[in-house]
Formats: sequence, structure tokens, C-alpha cells
Amino acid sequence: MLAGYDALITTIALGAILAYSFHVVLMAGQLSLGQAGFASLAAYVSTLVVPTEPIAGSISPVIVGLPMGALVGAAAAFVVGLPVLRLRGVFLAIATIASAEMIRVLINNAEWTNGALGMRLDRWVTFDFAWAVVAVLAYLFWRLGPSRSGRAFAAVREDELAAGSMGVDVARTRMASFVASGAIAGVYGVMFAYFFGRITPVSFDFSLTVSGLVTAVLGGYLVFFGPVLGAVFLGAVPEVQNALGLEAGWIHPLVTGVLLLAVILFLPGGLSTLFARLRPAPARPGPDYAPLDALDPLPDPGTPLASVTGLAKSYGAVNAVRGVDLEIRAGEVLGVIGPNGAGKTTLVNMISGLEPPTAGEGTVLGVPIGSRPHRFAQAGVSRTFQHSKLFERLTVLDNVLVGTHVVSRSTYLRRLLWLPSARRDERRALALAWAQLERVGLADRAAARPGALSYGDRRRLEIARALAAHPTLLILDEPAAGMNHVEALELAGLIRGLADDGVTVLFIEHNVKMVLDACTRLVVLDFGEVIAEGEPREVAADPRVVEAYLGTEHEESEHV
Amino acid sequence: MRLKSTTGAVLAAAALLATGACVSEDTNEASSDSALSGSGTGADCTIDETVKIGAVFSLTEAAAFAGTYQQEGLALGFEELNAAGGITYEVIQEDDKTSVEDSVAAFGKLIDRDEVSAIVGPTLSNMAFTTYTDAESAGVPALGVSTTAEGIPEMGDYIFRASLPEEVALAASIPAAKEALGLTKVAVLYDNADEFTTSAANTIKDVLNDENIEIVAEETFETADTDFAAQLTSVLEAEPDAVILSALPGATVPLVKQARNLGIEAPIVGGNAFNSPVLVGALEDASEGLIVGGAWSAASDTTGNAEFIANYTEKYGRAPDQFAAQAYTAAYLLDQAIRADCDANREAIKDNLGQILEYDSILGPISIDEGGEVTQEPVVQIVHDGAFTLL
Amino acid sequence: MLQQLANGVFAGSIYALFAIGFTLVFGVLRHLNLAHPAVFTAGAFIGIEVAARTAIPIWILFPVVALFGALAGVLVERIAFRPLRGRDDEHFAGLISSVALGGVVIALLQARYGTDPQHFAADYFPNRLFEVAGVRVTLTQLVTLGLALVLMLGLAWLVSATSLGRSMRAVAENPTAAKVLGVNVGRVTAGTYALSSALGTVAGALLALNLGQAGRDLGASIELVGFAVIILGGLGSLWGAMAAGVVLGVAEALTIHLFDSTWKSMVAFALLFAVLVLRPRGLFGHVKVREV
Amino acid sequence: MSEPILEVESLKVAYGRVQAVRDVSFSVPEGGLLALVGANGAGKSSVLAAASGLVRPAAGRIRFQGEDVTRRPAHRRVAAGLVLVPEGRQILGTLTVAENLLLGAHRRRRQAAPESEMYDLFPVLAERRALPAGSLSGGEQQMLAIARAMIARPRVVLLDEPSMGLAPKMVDEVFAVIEKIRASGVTVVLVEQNARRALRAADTGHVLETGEIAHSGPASELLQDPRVVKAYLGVE
Repeated sequence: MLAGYDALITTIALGAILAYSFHVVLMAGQLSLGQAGFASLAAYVSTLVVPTEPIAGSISPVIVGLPMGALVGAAAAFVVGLPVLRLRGVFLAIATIASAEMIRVLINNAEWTNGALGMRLDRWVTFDFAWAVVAVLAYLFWRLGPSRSGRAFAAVREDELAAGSMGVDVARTRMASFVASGAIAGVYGVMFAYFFGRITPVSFDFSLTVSGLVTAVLGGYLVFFGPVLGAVFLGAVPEVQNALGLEAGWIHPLVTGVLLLAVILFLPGGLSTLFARLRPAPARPGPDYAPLDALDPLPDPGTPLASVTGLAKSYGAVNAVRGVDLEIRAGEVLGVIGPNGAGKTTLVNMISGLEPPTAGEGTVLGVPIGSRPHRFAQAGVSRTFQHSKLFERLTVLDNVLVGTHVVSRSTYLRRLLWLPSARRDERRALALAWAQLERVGLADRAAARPGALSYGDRRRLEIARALAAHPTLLILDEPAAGMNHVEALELAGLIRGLADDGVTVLFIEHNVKMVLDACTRLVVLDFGEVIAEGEPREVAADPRVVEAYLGTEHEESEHV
Repeated sequence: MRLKSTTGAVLAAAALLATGACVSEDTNEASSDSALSGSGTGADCTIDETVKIGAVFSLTEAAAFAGTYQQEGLALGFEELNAAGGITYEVIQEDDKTSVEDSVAAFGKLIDRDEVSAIVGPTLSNMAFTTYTDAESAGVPALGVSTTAEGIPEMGDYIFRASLPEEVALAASIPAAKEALGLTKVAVLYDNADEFTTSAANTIKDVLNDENIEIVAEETFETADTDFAAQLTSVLEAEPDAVILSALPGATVPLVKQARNLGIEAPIVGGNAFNSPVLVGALEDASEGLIVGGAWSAASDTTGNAEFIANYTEKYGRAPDQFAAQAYTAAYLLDQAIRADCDANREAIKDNLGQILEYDSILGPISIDEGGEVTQEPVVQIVHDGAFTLL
Repeated sequence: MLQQLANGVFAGSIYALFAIGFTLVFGVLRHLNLAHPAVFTAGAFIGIEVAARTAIPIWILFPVVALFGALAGVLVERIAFRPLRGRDDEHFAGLISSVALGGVVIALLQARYGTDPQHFAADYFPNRLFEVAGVRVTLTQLVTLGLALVLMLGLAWLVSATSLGRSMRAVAENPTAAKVLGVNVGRVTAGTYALSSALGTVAGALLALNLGQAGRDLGASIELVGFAVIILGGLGSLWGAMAAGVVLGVAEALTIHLFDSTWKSMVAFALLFAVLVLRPRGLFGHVKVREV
Repeated sequence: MSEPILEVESLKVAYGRVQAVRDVSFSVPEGGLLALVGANGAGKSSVLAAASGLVRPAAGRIRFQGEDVTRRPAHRRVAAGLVLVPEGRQILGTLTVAENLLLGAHRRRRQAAPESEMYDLFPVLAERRALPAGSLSGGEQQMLAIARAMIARPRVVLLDEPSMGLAPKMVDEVFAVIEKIRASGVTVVLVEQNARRALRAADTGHVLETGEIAHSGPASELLQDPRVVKAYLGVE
């Protein structure tokens, strides 16, 4: 039944394996194109260890080569990754292409590789073996998707800043995706070598990179089997053309090119777009929120949480913040107000690690100012953003689940083995996330994408995501902007409720009524400096504050 | 990947079940179809069934410069044979897109789905090394028409070639050039990213060694390079009597042109890949004095050569090259093998293809031995007044 | 040695010519147009065909080729990039759609011209050899270098002094602000592609003249070096591309002269890698490292 | 009362599912000065973005000089004389001051040095004409942004938060310039957070709250209206 198709089916499997090595970096939003180099290194090195006879009489000797290839690929990716992972976008792409080309030239000039003449090997890879490897990869990605690590990848892809603020170590996640990509590329190299029985440096040139990238993007990264979709599509198109009687020659690449163009232009998530809708809606967990009780207790009211002195930030000639001293104690709700451009956002960005200060020092929950954002998040700082930074291609529930990153444990390896403890940990994260969705009233929208939410709901979602981290200090940057009075009132109630639960809140707001309703203390910034501080109602009545807000006062006629 | 041993085994089993366990059928059985054997022998042989011949050439991407000539040459050959009657051939043409993946898939299709009697191709030796293991294990005779690398016929009983090995071509052209030009020191320039040219360069160095010719400069470049001035400057400084070049056609034209521009006046000697009218057309004056070893020459008065050139040019609107001539010859060689026993079954073709002795082709007298290797006299040509002439 | 330096400069001028069109689009629009190599190749084929059909002199041929190129550029933008505008995967998708379109262009070239390399008639542009201070140069090389300089200067003038150039710089820096000022962003985008592809096709035709022939892999053969050049020069920097092209050409020539030609291909990428790691802005660029 | 030069009818602006402007209608008579005030996120900037063509409205209509321009691209509105000075100034920092001005003079390329007349209006820019605009101070950049709009000889200028982030002295200067523009007969729509200054300069005012007009009336009345203060501060 498969006679005459097995070579085709095996090359499709190989194409899918190659595409997985691109899939994993694209999942984390990295345009890394060095896979051809890692694959060739792995292929050549594996020839040194793969035995020439089947193991125990029947097992393909390539089984020895695969771990070796994965190891070589991962190690090479790590070595290349150390210097290049500072780069992003097209710079990362070109640097990694350069690394692959350098490896190609090295192999071409080396003695033991036989240079351009290449090596002949036994063809130990059969099509069932190749598809078994694809199945393993698909399994790995299937289990990765809804795990804590999988969400971290997605979060880094969608928004590095927000991911960092949720406690995801962005640099480590990027490196992890890079190394995984190298390992899969290594596996591909070994499979390639022992399927075709022949390797030459030219086998791993730039066109391999292009075809891997094309397959991965064509398949799409919305589902774990995207690379298989891409490889099947590209493998099937020539067959269909043959079946339609199109003569071999230029017409084939023309048709393939046009079809590829059409998929890219009309299916934004690649072919996986067609399947992404099939995913089941997230189910509400049982009423058992008991695991939440195991969360660490919050510090007692009055405990000093943060203390900064002389904090300043300038962008070129513009001084956004000039010498701010601030103390935050557990249990308080601290409002920061001030007109547009007063430096409020810059101030909280420094406190949460998004921007390093140009002067000043201090610590927040023991983390020195100037550290990277995930350090603050891990210490218990959680925040929302003025322009909401939601993970737009994740569901509402997944957005909140990313929030649980710092209070959950990595489950991926245990999920692979279906260990009950992994299930328990994921359930706990889920319970935590649902509790937050219910807290802000979004539980019925769990399966939606953020883009489908109203403005106020997006704000609430961001708060839920921040709360999922079980924060000690919650920073809200203009949470009520765009809300109507009713919504704002509800939000004020929510914030007071948080304070009752022991969460310390720092929030920036323009809606002064809401600030007065919710805050225990008020700081007013103008031109990057604190112009007033203290009990909310007193501060609000301060003429300097009124002036800063409503504009300069020349006549004394309008008292507020 | 860590879980390969455990989960992998389970999933492998699952994958096997899912895709059907019927793949490991024994393909090497000598199945013979009586409809493919006819009556009569030699020129009188008639076979009722259409004989299917597979062809795998690179019709697109890098090696299309050769593959399209091969496609045309082979088609012309079988067209003439069909016109002659007795046996009807059908050529099933596949494009390997100059990629190993596609050549393997194409062989799989031809062997199992189309059930061809024999396969001609592929264009590049690199792909032959992979695809011929499939042909061998399936018991399908494969006849190469441009697979000149060392070791190809040795891959199995079903593997043949009608393409002059590069070492034979060079072994002829270098001594001929030495004799004609009195060479004592030469420069060797080759593409070290390509397998064919690197292999040829190794042969060149051996032949030069045998002939006691000194190599005064050895330079390399890569297939995609466009500027060779730096290498050629080094060659120029070494003042060789001749430059021996091992390059694919894409690099040959700019190389020769730039060499002449830089003032290298020494004769340039090349191998198989030089043997193309396109080269002379592109180089015009700069091609004067090029010495080329190969399997075929437009200037030869071998049997049928003039008609071949005329028919080909009329049919395709361009002059044939060596690739076309060799593919054309392959059609006749297969026909010979089939008519020997009036049997187009794979086994019969295999048995008879290895016993072709002194067949008088447009390449001159040609024979294929049991090992699958071709024997023919190489031609050494020199470009004179814009045309290949025999040296 | 002097000859090798000259060799490097000439080789580099071709690299630079390829790269300026590439870098122009990136600089203004942040698109990495991977159809550029195919358009470059098409330029060579079109140049050869127009020359063969009309026998127009070379200084008319190049403007004609540029015209074709401009049209091709507008089409590339319309087909491969405009439909993606505003999508959140705009840049990833643009890479792939332009690769696909490049493949289509190459297939069309094969449909029209077959698989044989094409070439200018030998007497189309009579080549002459000069010897200056022991350095041999050909007329084609001089024309290439000269044209590269003229195109660079022309482009630099266009970008710095004309209204279109000003609009291009405005779009490059801040598309919203440009829109607010009444710049027709759609037209500037099309204009940038037209200009880039016009430069690319002229460069392709020029390279074909230099090589004596053009195959369908002409653009692909120079693509990777082109990447190296635009990064070395600083993405979006026109003068940087020119300087980096020459630096690379000279570095390659010197590698062959001083070491061994087998390491030549390593030079571009080792240099590129080192620059990216040590100085991501490029040797000459002042453009900030941006996301794609 | 003269004919309205700019009319906005039942305007809705949405970003994805986010409704920034729900239903806003107003009109400005030729030569008038209209102030749109309100808290952050009330939708003020979105109204101007829609009016200038930067975003396409989800619903509603924009009429300029009696013609429907709702579907017209931004650059053609500029050409017709409807010009926006965007929030945050959006000057082109790597271009010189003169080049920034020339970009504004897009439509007047026949005229030699069209930017020179702006130097009379904004003497501070004359001194800096050859410097990159990024080196100017915040106030100077704001002046440049306004000058860049005025050079197109607009009939209506849409000013988005011109006083944002400026020191009080600079704010005075900006408002002085707005007065001058107005005096020259150009219609002005002013979006401001600095409500008092804006309303003092304007004839008419609208107070926006969550994408809708909450109060409107003659500016002098709004200035006295305690509900306006409440909209900002939420205190009585």
C-alpha cells in the first residue's frame, strides 16, 4: 500500500524534524537560523560513534547516534548562543546564518570529514524509524504546550517585558529554546546522514535553512504538530502536481511558490490556523481551592518592603525622574498621582526592574534597584502596565496562568512521564488562575483572546494576571484608564479588598476620586519630583496639587 | 530526546501500526512479467507491452543546466527508437530539483509505483550514491549518464554508467596537452565546495604527478563565487605553462574571462564540464585555445553524430552538448540490452546491459562491462576559431 | 599586493551594489526583502535580452533595466509585503512571503529563458585592458566601480536633498509623524521598493556583464555575502554598505594573498560574526539595533 | 455664526474590541477655537487621530469644509488644509530643524525656502535651523511641531496636548502661539489635559469622559462648572 511512497514519506518525516528545530525557536519568538550548522556538526560527529552493525541483531545503530547528535547540536547551539543571544530580530538571524556558514567552511576544509567529497554511510534510517522520531518530537511538544515552560516560551514570544515582569527569566528561556533547537537540529543531522547514506558540506547549506524555516512557518506554531503539517504540505504539493499531469520543470516551483505565498498571506498562523480552533475550551476546575492555602503568607502590616533614595532617570537631556525618595510598608495602598509626563511610570518601571535608574539606590523586597525584572517578580513584585501588555495570542486563562509562573514549579519533565505530581502542580496553578479570574469577574471569558475583551475587561485581566503571582507588592499603572465610573468604583473596591487580604498596592491613577476611595497614602509627582505626600484627602486639597492637575492658576477666583 | 529508549520504542511501535506494517515487503525478488518479453531477437524483436523507462534528472535548481539537456537527449533517443518500431518505450520523467531528498523520492516512485524496467539518471553523482542503493536493493537496473565520480558502478550489480569517468577524461586530456604544448609546470584551480570538481582535482593532481608536471600554484574557490581575480593574480605570479581548471559551468565562464582579462595567456585545460557549446558562445574570443577532455565531440565523425546534432538542433532549437549526447546514447544502450533477449524485464536488462561490447554510438565505440563500468575512448578537443576541434 | 588590493576593491563594489538596494528597504521600512536576489537575477536576464533585441548602447540599457526593476520592486511590495501590513507577525511572514515570491520569479525566469546561462554578445561592450602602476584593470571593472560610485552618490543625494528622500527618512524614523505631515506613506513605500529594485536590477545586469554570463543562481550566489555587507555596514546605512563591501572584498583578496584561498569564504562570516558580537551597529552604522 | 468648517458626527473609534470613542459629535465654526478636555484615556487623542486620518473610525462621519473626508487618507487631508500636531510632538530627531519644516511644506515645493516665514513666527527655530531636531529642548520641539504644521498653511489645526510635559513658562509661550494662530484666522481644535488654560483660550469646550461627551458649552461657563472639576479630581 505504501510501496513507492516510503521514500517520500520518510523525507516528509525528515522535513518535519528539521522544521521542529525551527518551531521551537519560533515558539519563543526567536529568529534563529543556525540549525544547518548544528545539524552538520552532529551528522559528522555521529559518524564517529555509530556502529556499522545493528545492535543486538535488529536495533538500528542510529539509536546510538541520536543522543550523540542531540548533544553535539545542543552544545554547539549553547556555544554560539552565548555571544549572539544578546541580538534580536534580523541581527540574530544573520549572526546565526554566519555561524552556520563558518561551520560549513570548517567542515569543508577539515581532513577527517573528507571535505567536499563527503562521506558515505549505511542507510539505517527506515521510514518507521523516522516517523517514530517525529512522534517523539510531537509528543515532547504536545506535553510542552500547556506546561509552565511552554507558557514561558509563549510569553517571551508575545512580550518580553511582560514575561520578565511575570518572573520569567527571559534570557534563560531564550537560551533554552536555542539549545533545544540545536539538539533537534542535531537529531535531524544524524537522521539525514543515515537516511540518505551520504553527507557532504553542501548538504547543509543555506537552502536547508530556508526550507526548514519555510516548513516551520508554513505549518505554524499554534499547534504542536505544525511542523508536520508544513512538511506534509510541501511533500504533497509536487505529488498533486504530478497527479494533475503537470510536467516536471519550472511549472512545479512556480505552483509551489504561489501556494506558499497564498498560505502565508491568507492564513496568518500558517496551516495550524485551520486546527487551532479545534482546541477544547478550558474547563473550570472543581470547587477545591484547597491547594491555594499552601501559598506563602504575606508579610505583617507595617513591615518595610521597599526603600529607595535619590532615584533619578534621564533620557538624554530630559529628566523624567529627579531624586525621588520613597518607602513602602506592608499593608498600605499607596497612590501615585501627577499630570501627564510627571514621571510616574518611569518611577514604577525602576521599582520593578524594567528600567535601570541613572542615579539613586535602594531595594524592593530585598532586590537591589537595577536588577532584571524577573528578579523582582520572583521576590514578590507583580505589576500591570499603562498600555496593557497582554499576551495577545494566548487565551485569557493562559495569560493568567503565565502569572502563576513564580509560585508554581516546573512541570514539563514530570508531565512527559505523566507523573501525578505534575498534574497536581498544574491543577494548583489552574486553581490559582481561576481564583483570580473569578476575583476580577472574568471567569466566563477564560477561553477568549484578549483582543475580544472590552477595555475595562483587559484592565481587569491584567490585574488578574498580576494577582496570580500571589504578590507581596502589587503595582498598578493606571488600572482605571478608560473605565467608566461604575467600573472604576468596582475596581476601587477590588483594590481595597486586596489590601484587606494583606497585599500591598502601589498604584498610579488619574481618577482622583478612585485614588481617594482606595488609598491609605498619596504621593504626588510633578516634573519628576515629589511635590506632596501624605493622607489622601489632605494631599488632594493642596493648592499645588490642584494647580499641577488643572493647570496654572493666575486669578484667585476658582477655588476647588 | 532523552526519552528515546522508552517512550520512543512505544511510539515507534504505535507509528508502525498506524502506518501499516506492510512496508517491508521483499522487493528484491526477480519478479518477471511475461508481457514484457517478446518474440524475435535483435532488430526483429517485438514486445507488445509498452516498456516503461524512468528518468531522473535535475530539471530545476542548480544542476538544471545539465538535466534539461539530458531530458531532451533521452527523449530524442527513445522517440527515434519508437519510430523504428518493434518495441514501444514510454519515458517517465522525474525532476530531482537538484536535491537528494527529491531524487530519493523520485526513485521510490519509479521503482514501486510506475514499476519501470530501468532508470536513467540521476544527474549528479552525489544523488546517485544515495538513490543507487535503492535501485540495487529493488533490483532495478540504473544507468547513469553523467555520474562520473569514482566508485559508482561498484555500488551493485544493477548499477551501470554510460558516462566517461572524470579520471579517464583527464588522464587523456592532460597528456595530450602536455604533448601538444610541452608543459612542465602548471597551476591547478578548482572549486573545493563541490564534490565533482574536488574529486576531479584529486585526479588531476595524480595525473600531473604521473606525468612529472610540477604544480606551481594551487588555488580554490567556492561554487557560488563570482570574483576570482585574487586567486588568478596568485596564478599569474606563478607563471605556469598552463592552467588546469576543475569547475562547474557556472564558474567556468567568469573564470576564463577574468583570467584572460588579468593577462593570463597560458592555455587552460579542463574536463568534462567544459564540454558545452554554451561555454564557447559565452566566452567567444576568450575561449580560444581551451583544451577540453570529454566523452563526446560535435566535431567527431562517429556513427550517426551528424544526424543527431541536426535532429536535436531542429527539435529543440539549440545545439546539443555532451550531456544530451550521453543521454541519447543511453536510450540506444538500453534498447540494445532489451533486444538482446527480446526481454524488457529488469533482470534481463541487468544481465544484458553488462554485456554490451563495442556498440557503435555517437560517442564512438562504447562497451559496458559486467561491473557496470563504461569503456570508451575519450576525445580531447581544443577550441579553435570559436568551435571545438579534435586535438 | 597592489593588484590584490585593486581586485578586492572591484569585487567589493559588486557586493556593495547588491547590498545598497537591500539595505535601503531595510533602513526605511524595516523589511528584509528576500526576493531581492531574485529581482537582481531578473535584472541580469532582462538586461541581456534588451541588449540583444534592441542593440541600444550601454548607457541607455541601464536606465531601461532600472525601469523594469522599479516596476518589479513595486510589485514585490504589493504582493509580498503590503497584504501583511499591520499583522502581528508581519516581519516573520514577510521573510517567508518574499522567499516564496523569489522562488516564483526564478521559476518564471526558467520558463522564459530555459536553463542555459544567458550572456551579452561579446561585442556588446568591448572590453579593454589597462595597466596602471603595474595594476591590471579592465574597462568593465572601471565601469562597474564608476557606476557603483555614481549610483551611490546619486542615491545619497536623493536621500539627503530631495523631497522624496526627506519623506523616506521621515518614514524610516517615524511613520506616524510622516503621515501627520502629509507624507503619502504608501507612495514612499512603493518608491523605496522601486528604487531598491532598480538598483538591484542594474547591479545584476552589471554583474552579468562582468562575469560574461548570468545563470538563475546569480542572486543566490551573492545573497549571503550581501547579508554580511549590510550588517557590517550597519543596517540601513548606505555609505556603510559601500564601505563594508569594499572592506570585505579587500579582506577576501588579502586572505587569498597572505594565507590560503580555502579560507576565503570564512572571512566574510567571521568578520560579520565578530562585528555583530562586538559592535552590533555595524562598523559604520548609527542605526539602533531594532526588533524585527 | 459662520458655516462649520469641521464637523464630527457620531464618531466611534475602536482598537480591536476596545472602544476608545463611543459616540462623539461636535462642529467648529471657521475661525473658532474648540477645546476638548478630559482625563487620560477619555478618548480625546483618538478623536483627533480619526479627524486627521491616522485611524479609520469604526462608525461616524467627518466633514471638512462641507466635504465628507471620512475615508480620505491622511496625506490628502493635510493637502486640503486639515493638519494635526500630534501628542508627544513626534518630531523627527535625526532630521534637522529645517528638514522637519520642509517636510511640512510638502505641498509647496515650488516655492523657494518656504520655511523662512516660520522663522519669523518662531525666532527660536531660526537659530537652530541646521541642528538635528532631536537636540532641541522639549518646548522648542513643541514649537517646531506647531511650526511644521503651520507651514502647510492649514485652515484647521488639531493640537494634541501641546502643553504636555512642559515647564509653566513654556506652557505660557505655547498658549501665546496658539493665540497668534487663532488671530491669523486659522481654526483650532485643542486637546488638553490642562483644562483651565485650554478653556480660557477657547470659545467652546467639550468635556470627554470614557469616550463620550459629558458636558459641553461656552468655555467660560465650563470653566466655572464644578462638574468639570469633578470629572478631573472627583472631589466636590
